[in-house]
Amino acid sequence: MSADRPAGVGPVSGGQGGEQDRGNRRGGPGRGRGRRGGGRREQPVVPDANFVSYYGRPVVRASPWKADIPTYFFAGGLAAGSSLLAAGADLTGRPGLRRATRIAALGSVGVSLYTLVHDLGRPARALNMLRVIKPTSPMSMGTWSLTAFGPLAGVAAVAEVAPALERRLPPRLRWTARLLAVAARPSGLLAAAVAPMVGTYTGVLIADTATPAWHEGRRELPYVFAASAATAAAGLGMITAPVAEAGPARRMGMIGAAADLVAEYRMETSMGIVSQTLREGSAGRLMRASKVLTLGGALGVLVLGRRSRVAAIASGAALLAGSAGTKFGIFHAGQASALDPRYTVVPQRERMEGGGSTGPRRP
Amino acid sequence: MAAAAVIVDGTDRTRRRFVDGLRFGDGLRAMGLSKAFLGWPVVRQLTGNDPLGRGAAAESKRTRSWTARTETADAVVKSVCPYCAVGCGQNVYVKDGRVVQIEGDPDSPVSRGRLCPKGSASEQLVNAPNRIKHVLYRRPGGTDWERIEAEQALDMIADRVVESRPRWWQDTDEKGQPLRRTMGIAALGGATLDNEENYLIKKLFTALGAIQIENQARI
Amino acid sequence: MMKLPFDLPFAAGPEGPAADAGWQDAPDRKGFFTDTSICIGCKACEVACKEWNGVPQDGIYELLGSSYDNTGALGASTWRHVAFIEQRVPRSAPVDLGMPSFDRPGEKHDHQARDQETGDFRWLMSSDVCKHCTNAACLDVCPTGSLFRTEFGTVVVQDDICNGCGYCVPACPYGVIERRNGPEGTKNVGIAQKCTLCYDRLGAGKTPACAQACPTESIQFGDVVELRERAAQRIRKLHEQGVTDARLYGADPHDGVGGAGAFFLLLDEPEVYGLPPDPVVTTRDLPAMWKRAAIAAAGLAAVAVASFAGSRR
Amino acid sequence: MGASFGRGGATGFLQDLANSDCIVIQGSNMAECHPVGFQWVTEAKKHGAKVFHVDPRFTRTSALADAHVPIRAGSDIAFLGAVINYILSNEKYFVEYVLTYTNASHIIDDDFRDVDDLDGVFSGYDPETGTYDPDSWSYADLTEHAASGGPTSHADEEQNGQDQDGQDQGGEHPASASSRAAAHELGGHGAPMDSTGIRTDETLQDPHCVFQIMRRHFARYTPEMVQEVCGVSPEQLLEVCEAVTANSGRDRTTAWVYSVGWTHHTVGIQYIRSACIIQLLLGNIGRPGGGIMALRGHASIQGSTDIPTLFNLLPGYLPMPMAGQHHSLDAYVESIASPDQKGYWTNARTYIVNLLKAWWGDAATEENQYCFDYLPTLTGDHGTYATVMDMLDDKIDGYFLFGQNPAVGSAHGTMQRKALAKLKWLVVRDLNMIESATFWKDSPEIETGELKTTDIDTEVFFLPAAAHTEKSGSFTQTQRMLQWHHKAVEPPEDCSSDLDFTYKLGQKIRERLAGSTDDRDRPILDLTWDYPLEESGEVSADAVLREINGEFVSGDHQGETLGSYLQMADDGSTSGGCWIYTGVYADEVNQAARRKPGREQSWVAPEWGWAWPANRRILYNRASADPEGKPWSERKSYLTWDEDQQQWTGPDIPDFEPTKAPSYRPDEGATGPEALAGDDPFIMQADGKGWLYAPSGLLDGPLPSHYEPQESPVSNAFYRQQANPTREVFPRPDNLQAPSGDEPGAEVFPYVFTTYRLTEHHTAGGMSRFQPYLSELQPEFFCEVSPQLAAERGLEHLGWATIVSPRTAIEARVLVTERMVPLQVAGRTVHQVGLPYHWGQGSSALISGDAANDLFGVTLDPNVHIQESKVASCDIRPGRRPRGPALLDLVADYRQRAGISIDTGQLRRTPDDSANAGTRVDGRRPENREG
Repeated sequence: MSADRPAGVGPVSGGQGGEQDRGNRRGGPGRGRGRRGGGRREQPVVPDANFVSYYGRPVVRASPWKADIPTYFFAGGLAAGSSLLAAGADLTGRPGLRRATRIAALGSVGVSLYTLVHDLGRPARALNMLRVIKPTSPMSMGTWSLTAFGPLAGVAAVAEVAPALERRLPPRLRWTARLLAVAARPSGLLAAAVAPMVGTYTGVLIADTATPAWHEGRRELPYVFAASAATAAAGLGMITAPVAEAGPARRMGMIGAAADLVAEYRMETSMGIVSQTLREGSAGRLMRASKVLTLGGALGVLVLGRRSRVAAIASGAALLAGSAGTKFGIFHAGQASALDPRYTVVPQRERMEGGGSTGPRRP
Repeated sequence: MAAAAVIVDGTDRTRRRFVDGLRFGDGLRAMGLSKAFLGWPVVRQLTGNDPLGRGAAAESKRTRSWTARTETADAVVKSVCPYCAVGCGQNVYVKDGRVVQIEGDPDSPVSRGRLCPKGSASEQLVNAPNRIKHVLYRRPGGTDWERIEAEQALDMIADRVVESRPRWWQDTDEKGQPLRRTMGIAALGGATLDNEENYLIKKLFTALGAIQIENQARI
Repeated sequence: MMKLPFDLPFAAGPEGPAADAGWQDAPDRKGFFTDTSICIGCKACEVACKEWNGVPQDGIYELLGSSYDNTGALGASTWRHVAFIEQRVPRSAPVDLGMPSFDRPGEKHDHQARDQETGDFRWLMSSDVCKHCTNAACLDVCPTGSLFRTEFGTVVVQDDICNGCGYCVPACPYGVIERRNGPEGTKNVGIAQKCTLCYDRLGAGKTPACAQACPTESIQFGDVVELRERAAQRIRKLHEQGVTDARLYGADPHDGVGGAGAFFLLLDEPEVYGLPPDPVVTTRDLPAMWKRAAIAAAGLAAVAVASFAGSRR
Repeated sequence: MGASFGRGGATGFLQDLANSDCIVIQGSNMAECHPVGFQWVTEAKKHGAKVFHVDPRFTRTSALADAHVPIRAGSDIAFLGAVINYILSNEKYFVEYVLTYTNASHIIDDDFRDVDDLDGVFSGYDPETGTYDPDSWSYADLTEHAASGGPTSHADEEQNGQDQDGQDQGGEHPASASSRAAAHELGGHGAPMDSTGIRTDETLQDPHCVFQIMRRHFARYTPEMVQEVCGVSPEQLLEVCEAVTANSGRDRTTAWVYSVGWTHHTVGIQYIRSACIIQLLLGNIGRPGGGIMALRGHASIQGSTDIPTLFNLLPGYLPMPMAGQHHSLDAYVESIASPDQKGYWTNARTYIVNLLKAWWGDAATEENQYCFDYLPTLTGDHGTYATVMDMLDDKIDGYFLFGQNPAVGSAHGTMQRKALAKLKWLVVRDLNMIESATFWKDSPEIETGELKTTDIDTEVFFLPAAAHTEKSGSFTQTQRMLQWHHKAVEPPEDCSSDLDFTYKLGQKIRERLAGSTDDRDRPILDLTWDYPLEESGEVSADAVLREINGEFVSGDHQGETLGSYLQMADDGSTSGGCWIYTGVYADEVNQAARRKPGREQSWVAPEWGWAWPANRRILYNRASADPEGKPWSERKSYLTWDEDQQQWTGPDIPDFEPTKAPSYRPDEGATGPEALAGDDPFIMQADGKGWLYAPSGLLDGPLPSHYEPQESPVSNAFYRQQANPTREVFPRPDNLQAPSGDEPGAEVFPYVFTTYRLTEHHTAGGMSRFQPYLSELQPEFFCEVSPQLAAERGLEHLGWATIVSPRTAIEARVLVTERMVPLQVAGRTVHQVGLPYHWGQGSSALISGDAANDLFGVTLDPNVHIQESKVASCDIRPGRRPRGPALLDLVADYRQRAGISIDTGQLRRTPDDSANAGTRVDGRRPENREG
């Protein structure tokens, strides 16, 4: 674009219009420049390409989701990882870890379901999610998984209070508590069977969109989310379970953290220009913090985890926060990438240049 | 209602609907619960031709009975767009004494059923919620409107015409040539008036001797 | 993974999207061909659409400063959107080598130094609408079945079903569908909204409101197969007349969405109009994603096992 | 067009544009203002037609045209004159057509002097009154005839014409001529004239023949001049010239489309005349794909001139009687048409008698001249602007506004609103609460402190009107076609139609005057006012249309409707309210309600609605055949003479006697329709010919000549006369004008602004700013400026700008756009500012903004009293306008800097030393209004 072009005449090219002052449809020329801030630490991996847009307006639409949805991702992962830990603890005879993780699984799946429903435009219609089973919809598959997972995790968690419950119930209802106690293990194991799905489908959920930062990360996102689920659950387990029983949680935390960092690195280096969105703005801050926390948490575990309850809590909290940071960071990167037409147009142009147009082919 | 123009569209209103895989459950339909169950899209998905639940299986009962309101209108009245002078034909759909849809009349050789944004917005023109539907009066020096009866307003206006007309009456000019007119009453009409309206306005005011009768054609 | 019906797991088969969605003896697929070369930017389509569908007024009354476009983009309350592009093009249209260009045509010229010759300047107008993709991401990802494929091969939101999960919004490669915001009491607030291709009118054998209103037949409605032929003819004719910029967008059944039910004749690159140059239905990649998810899930399970394995308290 | 062809309506119909091989849209933004009509231009384009758009702005019409020719607003005659010059000097005219169907060969009085001889005025100009004596413009023999006592009227400066000429009808008020001219131009008829004994020169060589006069007149309209005056390059001009000439002739036709971009000028009528001349020279009138399409702006603007609510007209383009001149029915009739001339206007007596019979029924008899003296008479300009000034001078009590919003829609909004505040009572009938009804509480003058709500003593009645779906009636659209709209629903609550209101008001007034013995009340008491009512209690529109059509009052067919105006008699045995509409209720059928689908009839679609006259769709269609009655070409065949059946045949109703053979020649001394020869296609004209040169009927010249707009930053390049020397000026302290051209102070208002409509809105917004769906599409008032002007004045895209004229200052959001092109005119750059005029200041509409029309002053075209509201001078500066009294200070400061006095720009004849024009105050003010 020639520099002397008066502001606001015709469609603009260049990185304008990322700033959306009044929602997606507003913006454009004369409304302030976008986020091409100088002074960022990281320089773009891919140099700015000139591109054309319609008054700097987005091509794809950012999701209408707010904090509910990354919370839902985070809580879902936490629930999944916790129920896996719970099953292991159950099978390996770690009642403290079992109890903590079973309750964590229930609590976080509760948060997960709550945020999912809360985010709906029409929460009263939440049950419509169960009208159909759609393999083409990760949200549908996920909802069904949660629907299966939730009660199972619930039974397992409630069973932790079965003895106390039994004492309080009137005699004619005590059988329920006994039944609960009997059902606890199978429920917990079944929940753990569903859990890996619960922990990873959210990665598919956001990857299965036209949001550039999410779709471009589709190869790694399931891994990132699975790893993140593991670190979160491990972190919480370390916080809530007795140090003595928390060995598996520590191990899970370390493996998860390592996997998380590797997967994130791979993701960032495979996304082309869109990876900028993981480095800039609030997403960049979150991702950087998340890496530091995850790494720090893992190191904490490695060095101090087993020795000190305080250290365990600190490391666990770091892992937990790192996981949350990952989910929130990726979420924000996606939103930002949708608002800036560059991230939609440039990769598509490159694709067309590289391999011609896309036919209906397998990726 | 103008009888001449009312054309009620008698075409078949039933929409073509397609089998969605529910037939197998015919025998069970007697039971409400099973009906509800069989109506569950998941079941339709699993038993019909739409395993992925993206079409027939996902259709709701309300969608199935969704009908264009032009189909359920009581009458279709032939009209003409009131905006510009192209004179596009309009079909006005009426239901329960209310205009429910206005769209282009494909019969018109001038417009061939098409309308511009203004013509397309004419339903909003006639059904505007902010349209003033009552007679309002502002008295001299008044700071707000007052509501008065339509008949009262007409009487007041007639009184004022009858009063102002002689006050500004001119019988002849200074040379004694007949003028036979009043200069105290003027009118300005929009060009969305019907010919018949213009005719009566011109006729009445000319008979009253008022000559400053103008319209938008001059503007 | 579950057994999938086609080579392309979630893509429509050769019989078209309606048949794929369980409609037997479906009528011919319906769609729009929007010929922007004869669009006069009157916005009758926007108004006729809103009037018929009861779509509320969109946003606040404010000038956007984007030529004569004050509705900005397609959205929950704008189902037809007319784009206005003012541009200066080189005097003689360059031969289109089919090479993509990131530069806006003519930009390299210092237009202000050039004289103000007419003909160099042009004002493009284009009425955008939901593409009613053959493989529609919004529909695919909808968890409630609110978005469904009609017997006409179109993609429609069922207002009584949608719970406003918002998933369809980022899924759409064109940024068409949106969850409606607004004060309590706004019609269909909180749920996803977009063009229905006037599903109710189609059922009554009528033309969709926008196409019916369009003064210059820039918006043409009909059977997609026939519209594609018409579009191809129009392109040929325009190319003969020297309008080498003319191109079709969305008419190719082999593109990333399997061809659009509503396609366009454009006079410049798609992104000039705010359209993605090479849209792909995201669910094209979904089987691969599920595969990776399965591996990741297995990995997660393995991590869990490993965490316990060989450990003694 | 009346002066050129005989009738003022569009010559063809919209669908016929599809048959054009070339379409020039000038003075119209058709795609934006008539989008649905534009489909026929699109059709033509599909068939390969070339489309040009000549306009100051690059609009949505330009976007679809093959070429846009940017032109300085107000310079169209210079451009069109150059096209004429090209046609003449390159011999591109259609020889046979021109020779037979136009007055090219007619010899003009040798006293005629052209503008070039007299430095910008034609012969006969009186600088005192600013009017012409058109005697020297007439056909050679006629002048002698007139001198010997013929009926050709001429304007006189004083009212004493009666004595001066020794003829009863010889003198008339200056404005009376204009009221007739208005009749001609707004849709009426050719001027009266004796058509016997016109001298001609078929070789077109006589220096006094029309053809040679035109040649000389237009010789100065060169490409260089066009460049200088219009800012249009010679290449662009040539492109248009070549296209229109290449696409005219036997086998091809070109159409010209105009709208208010032409009429809203002080020389608006001459703009149209220029196009008429081109189309006559190229043989494009009366032929398919040809013609001049006048695009009217509103649903029934054609109808409201046909059946006029206009001060100077009666239904059917009959003039209102003038005091002194039309003292009797006979005198009235004679002034309309010479009894010796050709054509259908010789039946004027029939038309007026039928009107009087329709109005006064049995009271109208032969003995009392059919109540002719019940008609009030005129003494000057009583048009809307004159009326508003009368209001300001406390001369008017009451004002009715029927669906009109002058506070926003009329020029000089401040004057309009202040006038409303002077009324005793005001009746506003509208769908919405328009600004003209709420001026007393939220007008800009309240804000500036010029008006105070509690001091405004105007009683205001707001009566809600019925929408078009809530009443039956007919609109006459742009191609003279009446279409009936049927009532679909009852009007809600107090809403009522203007028809019903007028009827009931009439009843109430008659009740109050009943029993009066005062003569002045006879017209209202004798008025036929007994219409049948509908079931709803509303008056029957159908019955009113039937009265307009007319019926047999007595005789064998008593009570039956007339089938055609040819059935009308002048002896009181028939009646009819508007002769040109007679036939619309033929056979007791409302023909306007006919709706045979277009696809079920020929492309002309004669069975859809009803077009005046006599359902003819292309006027003067006799000219679609050659003099022998054969088609000019197969491709352009329309009406042809069928020798076997001895009649004209074709898809349309012949605009000609259907059985008059091409070879017919009238007897010596024949008059009226019989005097029309078989090759006289312009049957309303006094000589049956299309007028390249208008020997009478116009007040500002027989040929179009370029004048600058009332306010213009450049001097007239053609001669010293700056603006139309006959324009109607109003030197008043509240109507100040900017200096123009080289006058000192002109640089204070250096820019040209022009106003226009947008597709998304309707005129003053009464029917669009109240609807969300339209308001959101164009929500705010804006101005359009070029990037260069933005840079020059520091205007920012989407920022605010204040636009200042000598009347007021308004603010608008800025759109910087390359669609606005600075033009090189007279060696300098002229910037234009575009302002859509839909917004007004008020509190009732969904969107509001300053009104562009507030910037204009009032200066009128002399012929039709239409204001110049398409172009004027302004300044533009960044930022919002001052609030309150500071606004007045700003404007006062501008006036002072520009040295504006009450006489600035108000001298009709530009003085020799134009530098003094701004300050010259010498004796008599050029006031041209009486009373």
